[in-house]
Amino acid sequence: MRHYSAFAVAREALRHHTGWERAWRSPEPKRRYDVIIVGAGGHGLATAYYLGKNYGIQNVAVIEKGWLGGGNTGRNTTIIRSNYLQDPSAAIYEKSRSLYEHLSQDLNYNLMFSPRGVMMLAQTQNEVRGYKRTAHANALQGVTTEWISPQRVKELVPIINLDGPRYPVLGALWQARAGTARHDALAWGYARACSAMGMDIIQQCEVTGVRSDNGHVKGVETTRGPIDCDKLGIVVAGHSGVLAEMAGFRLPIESVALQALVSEPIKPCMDVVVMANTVHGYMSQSDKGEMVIGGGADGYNNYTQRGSFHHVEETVRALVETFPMISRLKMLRQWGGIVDMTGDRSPILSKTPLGGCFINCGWGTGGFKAIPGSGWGMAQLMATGHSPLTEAFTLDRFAEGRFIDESVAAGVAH
Amino acid sequence: MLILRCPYCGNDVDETDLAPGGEAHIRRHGPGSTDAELTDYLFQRENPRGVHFERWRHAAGCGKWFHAARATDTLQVFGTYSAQTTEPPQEIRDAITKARPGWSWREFS
Amino acid sequence: MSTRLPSHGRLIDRSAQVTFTFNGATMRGYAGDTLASALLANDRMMVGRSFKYHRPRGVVASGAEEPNALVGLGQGNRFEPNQRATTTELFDGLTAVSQNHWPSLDFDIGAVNTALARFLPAGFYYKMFIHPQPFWKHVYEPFIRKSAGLGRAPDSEARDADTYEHFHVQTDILVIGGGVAGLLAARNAALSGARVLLIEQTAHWGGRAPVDGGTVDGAPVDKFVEQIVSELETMANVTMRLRCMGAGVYDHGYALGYERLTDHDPDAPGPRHRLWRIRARRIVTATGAIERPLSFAGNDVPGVMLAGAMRDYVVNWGVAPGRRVVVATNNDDAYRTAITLKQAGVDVVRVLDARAAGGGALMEEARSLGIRVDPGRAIAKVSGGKRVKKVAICNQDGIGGAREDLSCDAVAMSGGWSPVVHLWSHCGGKLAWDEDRAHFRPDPDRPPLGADGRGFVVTAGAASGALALDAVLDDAAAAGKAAAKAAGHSPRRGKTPRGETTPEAAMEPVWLMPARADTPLRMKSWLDFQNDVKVSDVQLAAREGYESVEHTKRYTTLGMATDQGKLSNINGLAILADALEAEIPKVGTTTFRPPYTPISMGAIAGEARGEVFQPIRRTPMHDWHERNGADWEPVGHWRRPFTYLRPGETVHDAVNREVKNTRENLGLLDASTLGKLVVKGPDAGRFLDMMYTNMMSTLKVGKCRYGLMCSENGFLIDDGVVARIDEDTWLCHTTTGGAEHIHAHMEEWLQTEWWDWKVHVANLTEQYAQVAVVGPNARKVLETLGGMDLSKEALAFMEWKDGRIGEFDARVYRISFSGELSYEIAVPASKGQAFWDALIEAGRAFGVMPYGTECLHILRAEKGFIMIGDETDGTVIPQDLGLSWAISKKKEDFLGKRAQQRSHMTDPNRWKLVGLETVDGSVLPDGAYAVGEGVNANGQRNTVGRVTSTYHSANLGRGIAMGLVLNGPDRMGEVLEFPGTDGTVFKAKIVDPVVYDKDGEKQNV
Amino acid sequence: MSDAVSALGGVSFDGIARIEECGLQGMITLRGDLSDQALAAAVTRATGQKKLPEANRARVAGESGVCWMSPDELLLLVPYEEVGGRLEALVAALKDSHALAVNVSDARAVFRVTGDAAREVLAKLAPVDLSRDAFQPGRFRRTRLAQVPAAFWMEEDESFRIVCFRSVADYVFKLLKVAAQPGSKVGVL
Repeated sequence: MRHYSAFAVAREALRHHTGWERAWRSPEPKRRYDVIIVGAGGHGLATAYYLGKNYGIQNVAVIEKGWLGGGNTGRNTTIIRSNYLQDPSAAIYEKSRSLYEHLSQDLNYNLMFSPRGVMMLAQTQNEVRGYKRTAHANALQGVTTEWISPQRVKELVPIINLDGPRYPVLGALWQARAGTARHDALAWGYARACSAMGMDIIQQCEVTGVRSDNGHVKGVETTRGPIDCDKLGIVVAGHSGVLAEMAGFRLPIESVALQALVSEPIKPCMDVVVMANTVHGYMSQSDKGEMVIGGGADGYNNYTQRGSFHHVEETVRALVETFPMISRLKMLRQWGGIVDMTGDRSPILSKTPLGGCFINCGWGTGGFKAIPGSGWGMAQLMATGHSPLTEAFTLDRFAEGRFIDESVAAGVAH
Repeated sequence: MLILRCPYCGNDVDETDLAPGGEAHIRRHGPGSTDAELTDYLFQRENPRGVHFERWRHAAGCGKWFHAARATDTLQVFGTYSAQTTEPPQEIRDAITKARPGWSWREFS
Repeated sequence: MSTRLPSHGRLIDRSAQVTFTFNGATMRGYAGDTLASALLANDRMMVGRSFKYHRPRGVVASGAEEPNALVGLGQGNRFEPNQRATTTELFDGLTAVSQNHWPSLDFDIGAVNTALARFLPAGFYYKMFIHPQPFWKHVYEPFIRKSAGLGRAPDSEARDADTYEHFHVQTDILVIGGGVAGLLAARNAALSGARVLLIEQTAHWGGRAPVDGGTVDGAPVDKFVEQIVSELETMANVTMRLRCMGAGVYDHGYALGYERLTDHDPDAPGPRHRLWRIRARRIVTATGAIERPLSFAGNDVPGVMLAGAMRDYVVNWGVAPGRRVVVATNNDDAYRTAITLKQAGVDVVRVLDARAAGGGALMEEARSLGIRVDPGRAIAKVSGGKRVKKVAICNQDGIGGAREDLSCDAVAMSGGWSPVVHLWSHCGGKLAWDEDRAHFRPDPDRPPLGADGRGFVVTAGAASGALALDAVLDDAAAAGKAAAKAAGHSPRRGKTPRGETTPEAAMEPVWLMPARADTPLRMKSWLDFQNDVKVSDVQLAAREGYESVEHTKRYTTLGMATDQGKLSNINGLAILADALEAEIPKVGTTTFRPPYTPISMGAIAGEARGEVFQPIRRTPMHDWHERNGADWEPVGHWRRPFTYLRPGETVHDAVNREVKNTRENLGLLDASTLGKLVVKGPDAGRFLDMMYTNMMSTLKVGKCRYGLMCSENGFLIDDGVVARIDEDTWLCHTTTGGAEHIHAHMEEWLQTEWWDWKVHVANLTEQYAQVAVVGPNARKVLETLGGMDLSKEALAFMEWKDGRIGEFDARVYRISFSGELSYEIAVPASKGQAFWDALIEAGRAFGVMPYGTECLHILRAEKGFIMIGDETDGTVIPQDLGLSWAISKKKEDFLGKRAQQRSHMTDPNRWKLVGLETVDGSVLPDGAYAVGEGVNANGQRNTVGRVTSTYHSANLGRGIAMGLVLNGPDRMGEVLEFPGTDGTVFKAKIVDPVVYDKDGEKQNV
Repeated sequence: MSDAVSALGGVSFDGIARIEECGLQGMITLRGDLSDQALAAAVTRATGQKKLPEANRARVAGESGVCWMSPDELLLLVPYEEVGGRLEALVAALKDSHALAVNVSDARAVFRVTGDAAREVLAKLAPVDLSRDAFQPGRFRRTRLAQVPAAFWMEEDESFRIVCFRSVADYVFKLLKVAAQPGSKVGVL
């Protein structure tokens, strides 16, 4: 793998950048791999990467029906935080956040991880109690967060309106080491590193069936022929239901549209990420200068990657109230992604009824932040059969009534 | 932005007057059922990419729950019908077959 | 230089001069100018700086596709960044400033990036700034953020001076675009009797046609426009709107119209923007076509302009962007520009026609006017920094060896025209590649599908790919009829107006000029003018394996500027296809997303701002609370007094005062927000037995019972007192804010599961004002008001009765959530204030005080009563809260019963409710956790419980709390440690949750 | 009784349409089998109407009338002072049918919107086709006004009566004022 650096860029500049090699190979599929990961989104690529890096399993194929990173990895609002309430959530998201801190160096690819801080506004007494509770939990979970006053909120976010006529800001839960990163770069960085380890990333290849032999996975049928494997990881977000059906089991999952939007770019005016859950909106400013905005999800099953406009209205109205100065900015672009929601809104990282087949799905509206930690835990689970990071997120928790409910402290989770 | 016809008041209703109610024709499992039945009832969902049956309530209108047969990949609506039934009526199934021959959903087709 | 011409200018009124300022300099224009035409008329060629390299930028287009001429418009509470000068109508007093430079437009430090350009290719930042790790956040990123972004942000405290609104409208047919195609399609649709809504984004009907010329049925096309507009204006079933852009097309025939009402007249009354929420059976997109730039070195120098745009400036606004113009083209249309310029007295230095054989009739016409045309020639390079100085020309079929230099001050370029397919594509319409015209056009066989499964969008005119006037009219006429038919109307027969225009020779695709331009030239050939994406950048992306068009777009930022690639998409795509040695249609396009051009956040938010941002629900006594010092707490959409502040009091003092007074004298609580659902019918008892964990069917008439409701998933969702009104009627109280969803919850089960049960439910929450009269003096004050007998004998604890209290018809519930003698009294809401006043008046003698929600919480906590939302959080079951007594053992079934039998729910090691008493009397922090031994597998400290409610009790003079603790009830007296977030550790003893009047003597008097 | 007050005490506003709060209106929610003759008889007796309205319609004369709320629900309008007596009579008449009749007079607020822009004022707030072809006198619709549930019907042309919950009367009045602000006439309905 050709090393990236300012020096390399300068050297290439002299020959008009004609010497750069491909960031990843695009090989023909082999007949057989030790492990096949279905889905070359962030979670799939990260799983493959840590299989190779942490467990030396490098005879791996990552199969993608479209283009790598083309799903929710490239459609989200890039927020990275770990100020979750429940222990299992805090564990995997904090693992993820800490991996993000050095990931650019680890992958030799600049992900522009920016620990600019994330705050969650408390605008009702319930939220005050909920976030104070989260702060206490975080302190015991090794997640650094603090409860801050309205005045501190205003210092950090000069454009905020502390006392709108409807919901005064009563304080906020502040995680200074949380932030954002460049979403595409995450997928590209992992892909480049996987490819360099000799893994095959096979794009434009759709899985059409899962082959098994008395309860154990044998391989997959694809639009580019059958491929054998010992272990199979299904990491396809909104399309998990379809793949699970091929593998012969059902999931407590529904796929719905989640929308986001950006404004036209303006000069820096907001250095942190603000989430206002009472009014259902959150906003940050990208390095390009766009205000990046998201809100709630549709309430009905949808695979069109188009949501209903009234959700955009609700989100924008909430943010115009919270940040009145954006009223005369303009929405440049809105889009939708298909997110997979579980019964308790927490993810599933688990073995499945089919031997050798593992599933990682159900990240719902908040998967991007979890990618490195999810890949780390999933790789451990697939390689060793057990991971403390994933053990609470099993499929059978629904039958036992052992839920991981984050809605307890926050309305929407992103 | 969906429009669905409420079979009770007959109005073509904007999505913003409706409340989605999830998958239709789910059988309740109470005391005496197995854990598997209960989990199916509460959590397992078809979540198909294609023909789907779901529940809606005309929340800001006549207040009635109803069923809709809809495609989740194109948002085509095949029809809406009474909530007081445990399976899609024949005319709805016929309408779907007309648009999507060979469709199936759970035991229905 | 660019100047105002003595002739031309069909849209300006030379008698109405308008004054405006640009970067502080006062300039003049005419009514009818756009800011862009006015700037050009004032020889303001350079109007901004590009995003990445901060290169000089001038006006390149004349409409919505403009990527360069973006300005900051207005001041203070009316300041708006990134406003397109080409779509900004000039008005007197307009103030504009250019963007993205420091210290000034003409001298910009950031322009150093231009010199470094070679070191800053596409995606350079992915390869750099990696080490050392902390530097990205603290050094590199701040610099990049500063130089990025375009317009200045509005001031932090800016409050938009304008208002906005929405408007719902339904129509059979929506026609988007008021050019000749839209007008004709609208007319043909309307003739069928269908309701037609026609919207046009500019302030004028007719689109490009009057500029491009041609005749319709023998008359000049602009006459045709006048005539059809007046015809449409007389049709009752047609609605026409100018300055109303089709912003987006969504599922089920939903479309957004973005109407700009006062942008051109800021002092006019009424809203600034109106967002039309349109429902159409069928939509006709007559959105025209956009001209493509040519990719040659220096094509971004101010003064290089689209040929069609240059023609617009001459014909529409009487402005010549240059004195000596070179025209470069691969098609015949650009000759119209050459001819127009010549006729306007502008020197057309040369027409460089990339086609070896040159053009057709229009070329001959140009030549006949004395314009020199060089076929097979191309622009090798445009020189000039802040404006065009000269052009080096070469053979198109070559690497760019210059043959000749032409001095000039403007260049008109045309790479052919692409239909505007955005609105067709928003909702899933697919495209087809047109080889002859080298553009993507809508594929009529793969339209966006509506609710009925059929296509609901039809394209008309240039938007279909029909570029010549005759073809435009034929296509539009058919589109109008097709839409009418599809919408269920029968279109009228009738002849289509015949368009005539000079026939054009075939265009030849030119994706790079010259065809084999060498690398240094390609590094200066711009694709995306605003984001500084060059031909070499796209080729680099392809080389590095970013092969998907989505990858290339994201890696290079091609098409991600504020114009969303209106000028750059196709050119970039062609370069990518070439680099991948693939066919253009195989490479495909990126997704088109709404809006067509950016729309204001204000318009999206609509009326919902300030006072009407969200509804505030008010009880009948709301104003009284407001007048008497209420410190409000939002509860759902309601607001309830948290406490009543007296002058000079802290919240803490006020709460303590209310607590003590209610225990010692008399307190009044506005309990009107509690839900009140009446449930009636032969099966009502049976139904309530399913809804509640308790047995409600056995409740005696005249009695009350505290009930719990669980979800089917077993968790506690609501609680409240249920009263049996008569044989088949019950009244169920819910929590505040619980009313609506519990009502819906009941209706859901009645309608979708037990529809054969005879039960009716009605929500009477707002029919009554309900007041809790609480404290030792409660009975006394009611007795002084007179009326019904409320003695212990006449109305025992947990009984209710109808009667009169003073002047008022009332229903009295003898229930207590405080442990005091307490009556909850319901009177008609319209008399709530009067009743409250009477109680305050009569209460003076008994030390009456109103109390708020915090006092209510403390009183109930002292009694160990749970509160939904405090002790419960959606993960708690009644068994956790010592409420097993309220779970009927006799009933076979109730909602949640089965779920509560799951292994995790019956686990003996669940956390259970206890009281917590701090060792030192201090108040436990809200939400604190009790720690156990060691850490878990993820290194997290093990916990054994948490605080659910914690207060200072003025009555006991110390902190009181409740919490959920592992095996709590079996560990009475044990001391737990609760670490605070600041390092301090609180010690608290496990005690009984009831810490006040254990035997309930006070409430039973 | 004199001390009964409507939510906003009869406020009004003049913009592109006139907005006024109507004051106290007697209202009875009736749920039951609308095809039941006994029920129909009782309702017509209580409201002075000849027959029940068809679906999505209101039959109202002044302070008395009937509005169709859903297949098993009617809203009866009677003079506020008389609601007690009318309700008693209704309940008595329906004692043998499975029906629920309750007084909701004090749970609601009523507004009237009049003027040639009345349709447009409502169309700014409700996702309903208010064009002349679609919405005529007698038409009744339950829907939303911006963010709250509401119902309205057309009296004679250019006049609507709106019913909403009492607690949001202030919000609805402010909404209507914004929608009727001077200079905001759309000019299409």
